[in-house]
Amino acid sequence: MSILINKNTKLIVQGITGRDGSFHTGKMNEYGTQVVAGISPGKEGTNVNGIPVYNTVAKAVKETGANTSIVFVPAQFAADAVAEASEAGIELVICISEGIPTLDIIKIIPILEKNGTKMIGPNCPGLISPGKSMVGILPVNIFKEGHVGLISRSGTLTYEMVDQLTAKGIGQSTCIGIGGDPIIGLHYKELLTMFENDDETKAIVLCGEIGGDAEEQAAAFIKENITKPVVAFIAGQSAPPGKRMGHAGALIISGSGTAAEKIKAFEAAGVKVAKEPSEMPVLIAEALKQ
Amino acid sequence: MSILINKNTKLIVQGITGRDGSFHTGKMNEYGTQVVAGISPGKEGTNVNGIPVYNTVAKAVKETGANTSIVFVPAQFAADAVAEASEAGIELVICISEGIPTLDIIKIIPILEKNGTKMIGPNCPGLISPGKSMVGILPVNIFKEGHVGLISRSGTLTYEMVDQLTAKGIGQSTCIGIGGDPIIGLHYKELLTMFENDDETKAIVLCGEIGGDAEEQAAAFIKENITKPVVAFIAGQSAPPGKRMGHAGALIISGSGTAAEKIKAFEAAGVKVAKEPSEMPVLIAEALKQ
Amino acid sequence: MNIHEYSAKELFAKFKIPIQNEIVCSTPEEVAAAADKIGLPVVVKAQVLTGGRGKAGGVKFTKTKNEAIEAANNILGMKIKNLIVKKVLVCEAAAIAKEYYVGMVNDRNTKSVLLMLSAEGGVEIEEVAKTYPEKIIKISVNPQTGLLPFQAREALFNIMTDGNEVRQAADILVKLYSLYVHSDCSLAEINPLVVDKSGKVIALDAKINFDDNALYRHKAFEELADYTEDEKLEIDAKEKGLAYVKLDGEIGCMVNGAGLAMTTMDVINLYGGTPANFLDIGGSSNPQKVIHAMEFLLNDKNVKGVMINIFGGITRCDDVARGLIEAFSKMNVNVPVVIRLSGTNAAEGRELLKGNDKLMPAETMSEAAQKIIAAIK
Amino acid sequence: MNIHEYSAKELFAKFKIPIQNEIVCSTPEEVAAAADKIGLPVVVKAQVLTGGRGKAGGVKFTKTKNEAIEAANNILGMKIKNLIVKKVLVCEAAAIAKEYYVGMVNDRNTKSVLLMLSAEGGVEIEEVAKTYPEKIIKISVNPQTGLLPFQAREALFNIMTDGNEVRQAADILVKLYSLYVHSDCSLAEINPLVVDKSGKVIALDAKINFDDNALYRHKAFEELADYTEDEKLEIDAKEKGLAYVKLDGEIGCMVNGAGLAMTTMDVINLYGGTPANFLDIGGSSNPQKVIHAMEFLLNDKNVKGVMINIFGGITRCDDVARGLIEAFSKMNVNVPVVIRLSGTNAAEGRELLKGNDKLMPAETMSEAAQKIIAAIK
Repeated sequence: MSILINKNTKLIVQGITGRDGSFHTGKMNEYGTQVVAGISPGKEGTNVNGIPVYNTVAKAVKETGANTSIVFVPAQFAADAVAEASEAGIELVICISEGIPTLDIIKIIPILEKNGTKMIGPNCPGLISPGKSMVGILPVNIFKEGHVGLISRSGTLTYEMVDQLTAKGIGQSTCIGIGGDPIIGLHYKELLTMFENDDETKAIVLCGEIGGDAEEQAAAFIKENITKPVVAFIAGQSAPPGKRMGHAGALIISGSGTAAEKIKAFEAAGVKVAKEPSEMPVLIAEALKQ
Repeated sequence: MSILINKNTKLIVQGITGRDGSFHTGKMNEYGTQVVAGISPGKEGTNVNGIPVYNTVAKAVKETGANTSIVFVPAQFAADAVAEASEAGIELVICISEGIPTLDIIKIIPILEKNGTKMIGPNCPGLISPGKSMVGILPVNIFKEGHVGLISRSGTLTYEMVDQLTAKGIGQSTCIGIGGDPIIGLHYKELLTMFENDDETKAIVLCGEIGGDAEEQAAAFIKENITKPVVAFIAGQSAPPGKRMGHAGALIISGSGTAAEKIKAFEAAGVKVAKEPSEMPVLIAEALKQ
Repeated sequence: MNIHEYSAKELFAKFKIPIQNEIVCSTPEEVAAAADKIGLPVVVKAQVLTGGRGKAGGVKFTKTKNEAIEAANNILGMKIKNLIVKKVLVCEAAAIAKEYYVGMVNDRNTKSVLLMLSAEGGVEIEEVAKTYPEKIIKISVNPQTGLLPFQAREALFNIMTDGNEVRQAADILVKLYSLYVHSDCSLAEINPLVVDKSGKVIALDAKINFDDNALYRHKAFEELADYTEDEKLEIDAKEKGLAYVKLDGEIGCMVNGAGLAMTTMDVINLYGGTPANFLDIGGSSNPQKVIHAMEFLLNDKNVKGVMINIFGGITRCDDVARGLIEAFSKMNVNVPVVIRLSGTNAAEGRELLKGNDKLMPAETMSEAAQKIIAAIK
Repeated sequence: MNIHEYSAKELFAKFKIPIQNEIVCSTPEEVAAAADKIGLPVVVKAQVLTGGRGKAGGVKFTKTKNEAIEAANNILGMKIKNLIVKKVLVCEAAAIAKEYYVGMVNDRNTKSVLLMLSAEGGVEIEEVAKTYPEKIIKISVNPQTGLLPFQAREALFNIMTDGNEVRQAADILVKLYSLYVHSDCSLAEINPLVVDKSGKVIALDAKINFDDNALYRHKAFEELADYTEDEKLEIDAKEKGLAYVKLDGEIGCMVNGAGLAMTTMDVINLYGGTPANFLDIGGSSNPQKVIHAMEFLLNDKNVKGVMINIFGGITRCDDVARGLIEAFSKMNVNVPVVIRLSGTNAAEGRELLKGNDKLMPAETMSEAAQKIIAAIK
């Protein structure tokens, strides 16, 4: 098993003819992900590295039976692209695009809910089920098949964590970058539940950061619902209030959303928290032994 | 039986403290309709002729178990009032208000659909199940219990028809003024089906008028689905194109929506069409004899 | 309420829908100056609130300034379907590569704004709709999401193939929808929407109708109106609480209720008369309203007789009769008037009218129609 | 992006949200003239992009012109939370009967615009939220329908009882929501929303934040900005493709990725150092970007050393190393620099850096942090 994506994932790439879209399509294809179609309005009938291009997602889904989509279109058109995928019956949309206006995302949330579409991101690096499928912009060489599920709000921090795990021989079931924006699709709770129900996953890494109270909620949720060991890390312990730390969502407002509160919440819920990334493989190894 | 309203109808009046609202509340009450509450924001705790007033429909529904609402609020607030009723769980909303911007109605249609709320109107006189309940502004004295169901796009024309039927001893099961606006809630098809399924109804009067193609659609629908006799009348046979005849919906555009087309459609569907109102009781009496 | 092409285009510009360089003019001199400013060749287009300008000679392509002035001279003041042309629009001549039709309308059946598209642009769309209905793509817009760009693209790929054109046209449709809902339109059309030879998509014509019920939200639109004399009468009547439409016949009608008012016209027609108007006085027995209504009827020089048809519902017929008697006592009416009262307390009402020599009573609508037709012969 | 109260109020006026008679002033003379024009008494309010103006003495009620001038003299130029007051708003003094709080914010949990209401108006809402969370009513607005008037009324009846006040306040909320979505706000607050002694509901204060990601849709808002020097640096960095935030420490950081950049600061902190900034250079090995980034670090006079922390993902570490070497060869760097390379081809990257006397390599983040802390001691 694994969660969300696997060998049966049939992917379309929205914005396949763009620079990032075509580059990462190649990378995903190389990794073995089934990329079945690309979307680029007006370019139907052409192909990108042998992958057929369609004008609309609806047509692509009809012709190829795609169930997953990755969105590389520029920020101002990205929410529309997600909505298009959802209305076309795509079950899982991974939105890589960064800088999407928050209200654009808020406006499409009810469309996703109506259609039962899952969204990862926006402003995320995607996800990988090592050895099975990669949908995103992740550097596949650092990942290794195994039993740790990873959920993270950031990209390179995820790579750092994974690299450290892999270096210690600890493989991963699925690793998901959920995105650094304030409002995103699948969040800790949904993903924790999926990992809890995934046979292949034996322990879970949760990389949070400052801003909002999703980590506090996740902590309470873990205490009540998750039996598998979870180890957390929180980025931004030294960030001052009122300053946005790169990610649109990484912001301490009026003293709420601090790393200290989040760490406290995890510890109160019995979740170990790594002090720095290098401590993560140690804590995970301990957890896996138990 | 009867359709839509009966002795169990529990009605609230939105805009009960207005001139029309309070007047017609009195009339409905006198007729025996169970008026259980009125709505007038800020006047909660008071009452109108013994009927308790609430600030919101939600509160009124919660306290009284109302299932039907009639809306008397001014046109610019009327669509909001209908939406409020729908979201509060009201099953049937009768919207009397005239002059509501069409896009206001278009915007609330999905809310009604989501909640499964039926709407009659706007710009309608309401409906009556003689001897049971009246929800509207209808002159109750002209109606008589009986077996003819009546559906009409206009008010006084309905009265004219009913008066003629009653004068000939032909009573009615339920009479509904569906409203003169281009976009309205329940229309011919839904109501014809309800009458078809109503044991008490033995024949149906359909009073249409120029504009749109609802009558043409009704004719086709009757041919396929309605076994009870239907007699139609179409107002506006002498109306010229391009001129709006009072009702916002009564307009022949570019030669479509004419009375001639509608009459032709009914006759093609085997539906008799009265030449003038005085012919209606004759045709209905014949139909009832068969 | 309809507005002229040039007003619709100004609204287009406000919503950033691409239009041509163009100037509205009222005199040949202004047209000459506009042609200079825009640069020849130019198209001179009659501004009238009706279709079929082209067929009527109201649109001229002109290559020289003299041709433009001549076109202005011909078009300004001409009559198209009974409407006098008071203004022309001088437009840059487009190098048209393709023509499409796009429109939006409040649709009774889907209870939504309907987006309509056709590859048959530049021709009368009603004709296309009747002859080749399958050539018109219709998409119901969900009012909760509005028209999303991808939906516009999906629709457009039915009539276009080029991605660049589709992108521009989708952008125009999204903006047109925004204009439509923000301005409370009941119809908005671009016919033709053209692709010019450089690949640019432009609205070459513009037609907009506003929902009268929503005009209270758009006070600024009032000055865009250009009402005919008949429409001015209708608006004047509306302000007095009456729904009035002038027609061409001889028998003035005064009725309570729109459906009954139409039926009254029909019955007059059925018995060989001709209705002079549609007139709905609504549900009140207020004598002042009756006086206003009679003034509209009597100001119509064609009116030879009046038929009053009242169905007493909530308002009782005896009250209505009193109102009528009071109204008529104050007026100088020199044409025959037949009154038919029916419904609540009709008999009492008729009793009150008895002996009033100005007002002939009738028991039924048919009788009333026959009586007034006979009276004016 | 935050804007001043007076700019927010101008936006309120555009959306017909009732505000007081008020004039923004930059000098005591302007304040005197404004007091004359508005009529005494007036309130003189500091315009600064931070809360707590009142406590800091930045809001004065003045009964005479001299008092107004004195208040202006005191407030203009004063520092509130390190921000210099450059403008004041002179407002009509309201006869306040009741004060409420209303606000809207993009909410992470409900993934919607959250409407917040409290009967505790005029006080710091964050305090209320912490101490009495139950005193704040929260309503998630469905983005497909927007805030409907009846929903606003339902919400308001939780904190108000008078129908007339509720109607006015509901109208304000509906307009505020419209402003919010049309302007792409991320926060909009009226604190306090007051009922004056005549029963009129008015926005007495206004706070608006815009979503930076959506500013491209609102070019006109640019001129409403009033950035601090630090914020100007951030914007300058953004234009160069960098996410930079100046902090108070001594160790400049250059990192790829926001999460890793925060973690780098944390690790520096963990080992006893102080980060001078947050800096995310994104995913490229472009030497120009590195040069820009170093310029930001070195322009900060507090920076005594630099820690570069790169995780090579898609971009390989050897490419990154080449970029760094090229960049540093063009620059005059006079502080110690530690570079940690990890991820794809990290070993090759470190090999390339060997022998470069300007750049000390490190194998792990912890090692890099410890090395740079040692180097600047």
